Amino acid sequence: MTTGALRPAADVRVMDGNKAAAWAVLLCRPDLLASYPISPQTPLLEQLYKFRAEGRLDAETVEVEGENSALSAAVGAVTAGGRAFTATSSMGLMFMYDAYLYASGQRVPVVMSVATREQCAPHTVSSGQQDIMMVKEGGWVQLVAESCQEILDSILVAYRLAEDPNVQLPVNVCYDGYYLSHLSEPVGVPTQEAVDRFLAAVGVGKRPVLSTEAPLSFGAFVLGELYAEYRYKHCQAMQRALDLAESLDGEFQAAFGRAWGGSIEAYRTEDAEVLLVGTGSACGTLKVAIDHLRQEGVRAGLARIRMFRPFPRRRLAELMRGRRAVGVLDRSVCFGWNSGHLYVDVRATAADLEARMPLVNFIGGLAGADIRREMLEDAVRTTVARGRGEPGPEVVWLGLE
Amino acid sequence: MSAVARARHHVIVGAGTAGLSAVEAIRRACPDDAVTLLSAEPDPPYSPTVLPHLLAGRIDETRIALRPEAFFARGRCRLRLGAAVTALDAERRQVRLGDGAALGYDTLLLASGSESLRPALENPDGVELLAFTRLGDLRALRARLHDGARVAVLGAGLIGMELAEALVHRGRGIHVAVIEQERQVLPRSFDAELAGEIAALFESRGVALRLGRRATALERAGRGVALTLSDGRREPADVVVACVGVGPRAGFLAGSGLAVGRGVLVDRRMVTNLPDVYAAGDVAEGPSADGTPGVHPVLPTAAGQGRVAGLNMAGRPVEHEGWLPANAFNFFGRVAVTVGATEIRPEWASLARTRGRARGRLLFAGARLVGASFVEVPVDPGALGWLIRQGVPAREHAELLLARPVEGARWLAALSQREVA
Amino acid sequence: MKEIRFHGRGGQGVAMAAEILAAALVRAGGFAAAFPMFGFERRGAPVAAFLRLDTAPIRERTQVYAPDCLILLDPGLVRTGVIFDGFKAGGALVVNGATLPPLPPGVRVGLAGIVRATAIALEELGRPAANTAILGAFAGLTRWVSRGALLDVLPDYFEGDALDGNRRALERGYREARLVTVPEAAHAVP
Amino acid sequence: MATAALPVLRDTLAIDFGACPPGCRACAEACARARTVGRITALDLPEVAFHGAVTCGQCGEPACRDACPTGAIVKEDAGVVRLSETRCVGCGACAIACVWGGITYDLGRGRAAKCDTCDGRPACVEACPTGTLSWVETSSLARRFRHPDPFTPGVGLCPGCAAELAFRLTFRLIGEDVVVFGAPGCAVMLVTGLNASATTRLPAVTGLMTNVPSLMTGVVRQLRRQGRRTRCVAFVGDGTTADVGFQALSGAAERGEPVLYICYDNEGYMNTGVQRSSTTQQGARTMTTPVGSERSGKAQAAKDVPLLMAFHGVAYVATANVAFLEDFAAKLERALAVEDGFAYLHLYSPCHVGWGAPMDSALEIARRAVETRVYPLWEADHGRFRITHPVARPRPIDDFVELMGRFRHLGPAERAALGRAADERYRRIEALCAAFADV
Repeated sequence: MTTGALRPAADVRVMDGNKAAAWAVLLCRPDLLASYPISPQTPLLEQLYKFRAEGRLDAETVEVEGENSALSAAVGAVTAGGRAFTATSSMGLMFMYDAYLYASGQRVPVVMSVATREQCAPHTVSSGQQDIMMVKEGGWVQLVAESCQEILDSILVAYRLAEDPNVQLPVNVCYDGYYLSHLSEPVGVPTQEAVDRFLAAVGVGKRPVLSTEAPLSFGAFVLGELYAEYRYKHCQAMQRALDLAESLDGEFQAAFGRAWGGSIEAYRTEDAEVLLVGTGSACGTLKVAIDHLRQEGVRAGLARIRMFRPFPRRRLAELMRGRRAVGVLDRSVCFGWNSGHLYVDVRATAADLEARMPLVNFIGGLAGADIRREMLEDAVRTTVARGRGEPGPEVVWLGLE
Repeated sequence: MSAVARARHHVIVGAGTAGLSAVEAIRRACPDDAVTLLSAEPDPPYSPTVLPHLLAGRIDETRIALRPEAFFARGRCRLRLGAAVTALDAERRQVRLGDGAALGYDTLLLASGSESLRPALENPDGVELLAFTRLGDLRALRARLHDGARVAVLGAGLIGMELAEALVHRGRGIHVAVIEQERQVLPRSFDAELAGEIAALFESRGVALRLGRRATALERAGRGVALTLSDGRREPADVVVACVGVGPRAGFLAGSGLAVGRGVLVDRRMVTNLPDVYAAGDVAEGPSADGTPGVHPVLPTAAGQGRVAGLNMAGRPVEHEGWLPANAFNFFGRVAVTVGATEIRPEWASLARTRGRARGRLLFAGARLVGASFVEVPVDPGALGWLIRQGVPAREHAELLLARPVEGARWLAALSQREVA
Repeated sequence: MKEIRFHGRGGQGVAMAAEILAAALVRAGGFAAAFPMFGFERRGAPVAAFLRLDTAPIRERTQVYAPDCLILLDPGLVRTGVIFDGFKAGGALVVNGATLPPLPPGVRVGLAGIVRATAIALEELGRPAANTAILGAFAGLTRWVSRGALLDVLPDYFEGDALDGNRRALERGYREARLVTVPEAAHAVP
Repeated sequence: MATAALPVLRDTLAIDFGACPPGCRACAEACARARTVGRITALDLPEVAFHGAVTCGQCGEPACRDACPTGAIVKEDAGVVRLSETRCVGCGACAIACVWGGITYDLGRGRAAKCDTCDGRPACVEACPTGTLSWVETSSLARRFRHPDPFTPGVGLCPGCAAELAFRLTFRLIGEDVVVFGAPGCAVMLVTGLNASATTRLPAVTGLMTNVPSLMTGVVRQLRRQGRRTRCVAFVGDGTTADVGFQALSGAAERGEPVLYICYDNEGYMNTGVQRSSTTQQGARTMTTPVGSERSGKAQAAKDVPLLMAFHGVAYVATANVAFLEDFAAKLERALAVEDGFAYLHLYSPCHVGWGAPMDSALEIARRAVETRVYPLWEADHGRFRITHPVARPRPIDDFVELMGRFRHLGPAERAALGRAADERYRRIEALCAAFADV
């Protein structure tokens, strides 16, 4: 299945990932935009402020003094019945972590994009996925894009997911810093009417909001069983978001003519002997590598994780079932597991399968280090070799040594 | 988190001025505490001060309730009428009631007031001797008063003179004779000179005063009775009312271990010798303004002591400023007011002023005012009392105080109050 | 698929040059993807940008290691010794300047052109943003993109006087670019 | 929402004591004309060169009432101490009990009389030619209570908490078209509830210590967008304000968000067991500034947060104090008059538990903090500085220090230093008033 393919058309513009995100936000008609600049997300904000200055974006804009406040102002607006957007990267995401947990625990359906970036220290502003991995247990829904078009589309889907009465959760739309945030490529911009129709299913009035007519208390102190009940319901909502992501994909295709595969994009997996698992922009290069190797008779496929949280455990297990080996591409490290983060999840998923298979983890692309096609072809070959029983280390650092 | 104090149960014996002031104070300090107010009498709380006014017809019984009914309905206050206390068991922290029931307390206030003293006289026939300290006394007296009745009043103290005045005011040809062993009326309230004037006033209204004599015997004589006086004369009468004095109503406390002198002994916080037992009002013998103890059965003292007792019972340690003798009399429209000392001491100075029937006298200890008495002059006893209590140096303004007592006293008091505040 | 690598310095509009070119290629009905390689943002720092063009969607998200074309906004960067890394034999070279820079041994250039893009920019824009002039030269020299497509997308990036100036700069770059002969160069146009 | 009946509280008579013109008896004469028996006394005393007037002050706990044997004197809910002439028997006990000159004993009729303010239209005030007598709002604070107490029953704070008092007053003034914001801290239990129970009848948001002004920003922007003028009011502590949440506060102030931020300052982290905050007074003992042989009490002076806020250039900044509620209410109203800008109130709110003082001492401590100049009351209204409660002759610092266990270890020199620091603080505000009185 070729998903997300774009046919050149009149509504196609060349733009980078940040601009694609900005266009999506514009189309979703937020009430409030709160922002604090941080590379590489800054051009997104600048584009939104440009829209605002030009009168195209009718939203409150709050130039906050820090990321904690950016998310908090957005949470405030949503609590009062609005739709809000914010964006961040890297240390900015860390600096809003208390508000991040507050937003999900309060079940505030806010949408925040993350142009992913490495963490300090050492200092760097380069690409990497460490930031979103550090917050993956924060109770948010996390979508990860591979292309600029997918960034735009994912933001539209994010509001549908977030504001769905059965979900009511904040959603991250994540895309690789620089590799997507600054990648200019053709992006189809939907019409406002189409987006309005798509979002009509959610919005104000379908969830509890602050009001003086029917006063509610937000952020109450809770002990014991009631707290457990809130957590239980939060967990249930996460699972409903997973289901909704699958059905929304069809709805999205009906509305915009593009499908992305729901929680996982399965690429050339039908007859694959080995499966690669990855997330984000490097999957584009990985697809090229797979195509290339298939010409040599290597039967490899790719499971691209589009929804990283909640983790699509059941679908992934189905895709892993019966493969000779599974290779996992990570652009982050999980301290203490001596591997990447995605690898830990895949390993956990493997436990759902009756039959074991070799698993191998490839870590690369940290701090903007380029993941070249040749590296990925080597990774696929290594996975194939493990499937044949060849020994080797569990974790392979691409480009190191 | 601080622990919240448990709500306590306060029992107050006596529903007069002292008891009610205590209720107000407890309510204000500890609104959650429970109060039980026990009154031996069947009537809603009243003050015996109203008795002569009821008799004179200046007021009727529907207008004498000290507090409206709603007062008792508020908060956790329970008023029990006809509930006489017969004993106190301080060890078990309970009082015993007339019906034998026991009532526990956390704190107890004795505010049972005073009762009439019985005169020492021979009464072989068992002739009825009325008193004049309770509503019941008043009702008994009224029942026996027919037109032209002869009433003998034993004692020319405050109660006796007020009774006499009320009887005269009532009219209907009632003859009143007052028998007093001292040589003047109101011996504990006025000096001889002023008392003489008051006596003349009563006599001019037809009251027979038998001064310097006391009744020694009482017997039936025809349809009436006859009193034998100490000088041998006989005084015929239809009704005899004993007003020879009052004493603390403390008989029921016998055997309780409570220290009783002339009244129940209390300190400035109205604390007795027994734990959590307080006393206030007519039943209490507490410090005066200068610290000497005494029973001072007048209303402002009862109110002040009751309030202090109530606050202490509620856990607020406050002290009573001590009672100051003060009285206001109004006999046949003649007004007399005394505050502080009435008897001059050798080391004191007396300054007086007389203008027609109006008289004023001030007693000074050095610069300080210690006593004031005025007749037929508008005065402010409260302001004078402040000056005396605070020891305000008022001597240099004695002329002003005598010439214009209300303005002078209020001015001096106000200046001093602004300094204190 | 063809791959292009831009080299220049901060302030010359290197990243924008790649983006404008991608937009023009898409406007003309093709596919393109471009992105810059960033360090910390600083005027004068060496900057590279990458562009791929194809007739099908582009999925590679990597830098360009084997460019079919090098566009040198600052030929002085050749001294760093890495500019020609991976340069395909017979590839195209577009240089901002009056002459070609010295080429490392072994480099086989198929097409070489020069244009005084900075001078044009200074004359037309008043500042050394050489990107549109060199894009005009690139169009004129390689014919991989039409001058019209480039002019069509300029309004998406400039407005007012800047738009007019950049149009003039692009036109002049297109007109004033000169093919030059390189010793040992293969003259076949790719 | 049920609206509780609010008592109508009466105004009262004020007399500028001793300020009457000589020979004037206009008040007493007017009273006698209007009421037969004069109830106000003109103290026209040329002998001592004094000219004034006195009358009943309508005591809260009137001694005259307690002494009356017939229940003729009552303290009415509206504040007047009223004497029923039909119940009075003229015994004079009230006149003995009252030391304030409030009772007139009418010789002619044998009855007492006293001022009842002519039920709000006092003849004496109308007759006063100089304004020495005036009819003033003694109860203007309560008069400003246009709204019911917002609490549901059962507030889980320490007994005697000054913050609770301030919270109740605040929202009786502000009313119900409001969203109230809290943050973790003692008073969060005023804002929110526990589990499914709510503490107030108001819509409430409890944020983090770090983000309350930012949450407010989002909420208020959204409400304004919906065309609502609903007030957004924070009621949070000094830890949130001065320390961990200061960044967000500073940001919202700089942006001029249209919210009202009230910091109740109890000078420490009381909810976590009394640790120092940056507003803790110098020298004070807390659990993190304990007293020992090497160190004793907080080493640094208190951070002057209201001054910092004033220099953000926001619309309104004021200090307030729970012992000066009229002042607080007036400032609250001025803060509410700011509709389009940021308003900040810094409310001194002693914590008797954390400061080592008796349960009923919070208001007295607060009062003395002002009277000793430890806590000056001032405002900066659109940049115009003004001291709202001048303290010309400060009480000695010991009068403040002695009330609290947290200062017990301070020696005379350290106390004196505290006093000097208070004076300096006061003079700094005075200097600002002089410099920016009329910006």
